[in-house]
Amino acid sequence: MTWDFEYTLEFLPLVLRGLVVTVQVTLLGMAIALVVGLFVAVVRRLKIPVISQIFSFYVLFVRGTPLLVQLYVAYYILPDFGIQANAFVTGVIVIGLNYSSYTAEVYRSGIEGVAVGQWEAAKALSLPPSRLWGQIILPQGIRAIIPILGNYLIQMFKDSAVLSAITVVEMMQVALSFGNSNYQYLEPLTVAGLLYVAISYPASALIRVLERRFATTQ
Amino acid sequence: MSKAWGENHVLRGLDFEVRAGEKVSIIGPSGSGKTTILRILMTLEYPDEGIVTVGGDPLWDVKRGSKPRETKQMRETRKKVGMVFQQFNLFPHMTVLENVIEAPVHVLGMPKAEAKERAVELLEMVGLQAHIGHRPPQLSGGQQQRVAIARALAMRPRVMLFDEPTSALDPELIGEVLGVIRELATTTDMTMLMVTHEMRFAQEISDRVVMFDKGVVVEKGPPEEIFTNPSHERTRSFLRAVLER
Amino acid sequence: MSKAWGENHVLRGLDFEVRAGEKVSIIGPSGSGKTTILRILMTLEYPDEGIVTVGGDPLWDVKRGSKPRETKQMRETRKKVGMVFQQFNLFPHMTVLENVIEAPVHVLGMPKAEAKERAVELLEMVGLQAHIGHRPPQLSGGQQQRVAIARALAMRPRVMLFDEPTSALDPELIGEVLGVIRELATTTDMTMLMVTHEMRFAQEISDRVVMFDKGVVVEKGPPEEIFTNPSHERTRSFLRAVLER
Amino acid sequence: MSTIIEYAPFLLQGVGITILVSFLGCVLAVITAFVAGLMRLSSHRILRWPAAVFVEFFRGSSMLVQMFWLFYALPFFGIQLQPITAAVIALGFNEGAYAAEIVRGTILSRAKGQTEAAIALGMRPGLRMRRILIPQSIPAMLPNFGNIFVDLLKNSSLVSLVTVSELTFRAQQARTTTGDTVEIFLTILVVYFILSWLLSLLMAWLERRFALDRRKIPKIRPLKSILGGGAVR
Amino acid sequence: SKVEPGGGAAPDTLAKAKEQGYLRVAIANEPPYTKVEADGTVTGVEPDILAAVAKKLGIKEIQGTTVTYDSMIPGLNANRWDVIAAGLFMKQSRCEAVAYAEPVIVSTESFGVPKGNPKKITTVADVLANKDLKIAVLTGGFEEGILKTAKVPTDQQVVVKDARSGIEAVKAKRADAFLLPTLSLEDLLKDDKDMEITEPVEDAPKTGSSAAFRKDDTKLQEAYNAELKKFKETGEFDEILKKWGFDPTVVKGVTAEELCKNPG
Ligand SMILES: Nc1ncnc2c1ncn2[C@@H]1O[C@H](COP(=O)(O)OP(=O)(O)OP(=O)(O)O)[C@@H](O)[C@H]1O
Ligand SMILES: Nc1ncnc2c1ncn2[C@@H]1O[C@H](COP(=O)(O)OP(=O)(O)OP(=O)(O)O)[C@@H](O)[C@H]1O
Ligand SMILES: [Mg+2]
Ligand SMILES: [Mg+2]
Repeated sequence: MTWDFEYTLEFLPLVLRGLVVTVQVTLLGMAIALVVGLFVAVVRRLKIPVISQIFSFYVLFVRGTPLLVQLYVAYYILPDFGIQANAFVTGVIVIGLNYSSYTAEVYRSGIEGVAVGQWEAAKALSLPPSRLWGQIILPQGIRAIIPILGNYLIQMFKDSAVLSAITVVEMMQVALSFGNSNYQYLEPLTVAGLLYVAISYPASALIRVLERRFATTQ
Repeated sequence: MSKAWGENHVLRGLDFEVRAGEKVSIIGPSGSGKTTILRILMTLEYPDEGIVTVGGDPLWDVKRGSKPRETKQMRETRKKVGMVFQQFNLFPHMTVLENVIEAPVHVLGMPKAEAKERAVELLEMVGLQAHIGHRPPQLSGGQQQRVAIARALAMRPRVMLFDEPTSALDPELIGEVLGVIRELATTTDMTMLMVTHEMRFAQEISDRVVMFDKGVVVEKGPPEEIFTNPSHERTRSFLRAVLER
Repeated sequence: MSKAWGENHVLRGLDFEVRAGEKVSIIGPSGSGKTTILRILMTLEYPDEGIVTVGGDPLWDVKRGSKPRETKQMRETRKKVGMVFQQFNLFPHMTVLENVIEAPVHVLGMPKAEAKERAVELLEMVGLQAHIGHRPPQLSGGQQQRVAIARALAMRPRVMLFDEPTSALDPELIGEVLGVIRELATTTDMTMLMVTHEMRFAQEISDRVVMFDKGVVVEKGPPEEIFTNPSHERTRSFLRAVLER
Repeated sequence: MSTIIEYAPFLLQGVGITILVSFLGCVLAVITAFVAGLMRLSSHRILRWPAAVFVEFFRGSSMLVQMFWLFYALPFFGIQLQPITAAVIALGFNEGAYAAEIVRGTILSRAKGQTEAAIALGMRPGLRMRRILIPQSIPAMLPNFGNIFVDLLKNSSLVSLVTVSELTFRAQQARTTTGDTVEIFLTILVVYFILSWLLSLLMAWLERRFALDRRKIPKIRPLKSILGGGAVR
Repeated sequence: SKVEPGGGAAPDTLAKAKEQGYLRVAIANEPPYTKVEADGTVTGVEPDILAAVAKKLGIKEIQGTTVTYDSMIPGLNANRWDVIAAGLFMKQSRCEAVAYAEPVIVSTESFGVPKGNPKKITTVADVLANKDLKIAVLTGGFEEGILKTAKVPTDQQVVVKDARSGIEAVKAKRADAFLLPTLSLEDLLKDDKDMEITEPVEDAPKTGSSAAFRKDDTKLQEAYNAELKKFKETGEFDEILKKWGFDPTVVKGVTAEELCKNPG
């Protein structure tokens, strides 16, 4: 095997620009996941007869189907129903909604992880719902799940490569398209792979530190 | 009043009354339903049927087979009841002072300054003036339980419920908490219901002791009688197991 | 012998001896290092310096500043020591019988049939013949602790260590475990070291009681002396706190 | 609907290949998980380090990159894997790397009290691992493995991008030929959902079957495995 | 090619294919060039010719793998398949990367546009003239090269993964037109009332394609060319072309060398 360094230098700037898009996708997607997930978690928790069940099914269904297929569906089918969005927007929304089904569960575990005693103490003191959620449950519940959400952020960073399948020009897609116009995948794919590790490994190490810090201060 | 968990009939046709200002200890073996009574009084659990009143106001009025819902009436009545839990259940992310003023300010609508003043008084009473700005995880178990007592008192409840307030504590720390409860019992006219395994203590502070087993009252009476001359075999064997070791 | 966790000097120049067959109770406030002594004897922890021998054979011989390694000698000596933990630590994936025969078969190399026979005897002794085929999670805490005792006995240790064997149990279940330990204490010539907060029980079965505080022995002597007429103020205050409530 | 009926045999074969690839991937993931997980628990650096690098590498990069790399780049190192083999390896190693952390974490979480009890009974490290820690960790690992398996099943759709002719791949082909995008994609979406549902039923059954304390597991938890997912990742 | 998979001496693919009885071929499932039937069999104009010529070379059958155009050459070089027969049009860079056989089809390019061609797109020059126009092309396809050579800005290009997606891109108004070989569009739009196909684009180069082999598979390429030459003489060749809607006469006399001069 020979490694073509000249070739590598040629595509490196492009791949790095793709990395910027990957990061954008991740941050925007995560923002959607965090907001929608919280909404879903709270609605499910409120146990509103039909609506909560629909949300539960939403979580179940999104989790039971592949991201790739969800992307295809959104990208190829939604326009038939008059929903227009380019690949980037479609990709960000789909990956955000996909992850919202996970974050909803994380929020739920955070809420449920708050000791029963805290709910009971609040009730014994007759605290109103706004104080119960705003001061007692959410501050404790969300604190505990920050590291988990961090892990999902990293996971999404890696999963965003799948968006290349609907031609979102993120890092993977850049590597592939550079590879195909030069008929050589080895170098761009290897570099892209290493860049993913180079970012996600330190990031998860950081999260492990956070996790330990959170664990000890609790 | 009755309560069952599935097939497990925890409380069976219970019927008893506590007079205003009375101090009552509830004793009995594990699983006999002691905690369940207190939790129903605190509305953390609902009875399957029966009526519960506090100071004349209805707290529960449940027909067999119906699942009761929280009413406004119930919420009002509940404010007269305070509870101290076995596991303290302080809010760990708030300071001691914030724990104590949280409910007076946000439930009773007391001005913050007034609530603070009262909280400091209460914390002095339980001997914790030095820890006002600390957070619960920095305190020992005994100190945490004393904060919990102060927090419950801050609502000026007419009835206080204690569920094994010392059983999560190290032996040496138990004394300080019992000291505070003893003080309360002798100096206030609050009604007190206490589940405890501290027999000597129960004997000392109670006006009445209720012995409980399998969801029914086995025996009740003044502490001297129950402890020195129990009339039921079940009480005798229970006391033997707990005391003579 | 000394042991420190960082700046926290848990054991400080400890020096004491237990004679073969002696029953010794260790008492003292929380955090005083009682558990640490037992864990060093069981080789679950290593001392920072000092020598520990069991039945004349060296278990630990550690110079200050060196980190000791497990030696063959130590492993042999360790087989003479058995331990019963506060949290039982039974193997949940094995039946009661399998728990008890596991070590004799796989460590001592005892034939399975023989190990079984002995296990059944031991389980009868602790009153669990009916539960031989059950798994630990199906048993009550008191039953689990009795299995743990049988499991430790199956290795025929010369020394048995008990670390608060009843403190994780419900009050009514404590009696059955203490009963088994009392039986062992009175009918065997095993050396026994027990950390406990059950003062009356310690008084009853011990040949000697050691009062411990902040990593040093405050006082030791026959139980009558320690409990009725302690010579140190620390012992007196500790006993007052624990007993008089 | 007519398209689906016409293409049903073609798509069903794809389902077969999806199941095959996922099954082989799961087997490889379990083997990988135990080998790498136990290596990471070893006290020898020579075992610990390679396992750590393996796990961090496969967890650190995208599965899609790994697949493309195995398929299009590995041949330049003289290794020519069949498409299915490359797919199974990417799925198995990637998910196995996650599962290795489950194996390690579960064993570690058991370790304290159980290890001490075993030491107190004179058991040596190997015996402790073999007789005590591994057997009792398996039931605790099952729910997490369930999540890994469902994940793996879903990720098997990615192998369509490296020419393995599984369900998603065939759906794409049928769609290209017929243009009936809506029918075809909605159909396979439902098929995947049913597959993960069946898989989670199977895992729930296994969990109950091997529970240490059967009373603690509710009788029916059909979709728990799909739901319980992720937190470990 | 820059590197060789396996690094060793060039393998004799012809001998190997004869021995194992099949040749591995990359296709795109884009009728009429290539097509996968509902039962999974591979057909289309290029695979049909490839299969016929391969038979003459003593290779019993061809085994198709459907891939996107962009992965065809990397996969060929990675030894994932032995030949590409997918309507992968010849152009300079490709001819440097792979060894083409003599052309079997010659094609024109057209735009697929909404009915009535509302944006009046007929030439590449039209696209350059209006910066708001968006043109769909296949990723790694010949047409992507056409736009690139004509210096059409990337934000005017909508890169899609397969031909069906290109049509859908236009319908979804993600693109205003889809640049594709005329015949491909005809096949895709044969039952479509919402779209139409423009006349062949005048300022697009004439293109053609044929089987492409690895650069070092010269032996196979030469043998194939020899058989192909003979095969072109037979009526069978014309029949296959006509069956798929191609005009056999336009291929006559066109050489790979000539088509390989196409820029891009
Ligand atoms: N939420 C619940 N669901 C099901 N069973 C319950 C629940 N809470 C309590 N029980 C059961 O009800 C019975 C009585 O419980 P309770 O806590 O009132 O007993 P207790 O007298 O307080 O015992 P202890 O001394 O151990 O605290 C027990 O058998 C217990 O297992
Ligand atoms: N692994 C450890 N790391 C750090 N500090 C420890 C560790 N184990 C024990 N300690 C500290 O050593 C001191 C003595 O602990 P030890 O468990 O021996 O006390 P104890 O007398 O058994 O107390 P208790 O009655 O609460 O069981 C305590 O301050 C404890 O916090
Ligand atoms: Mg209770
Ligand atoms: Mg201890």
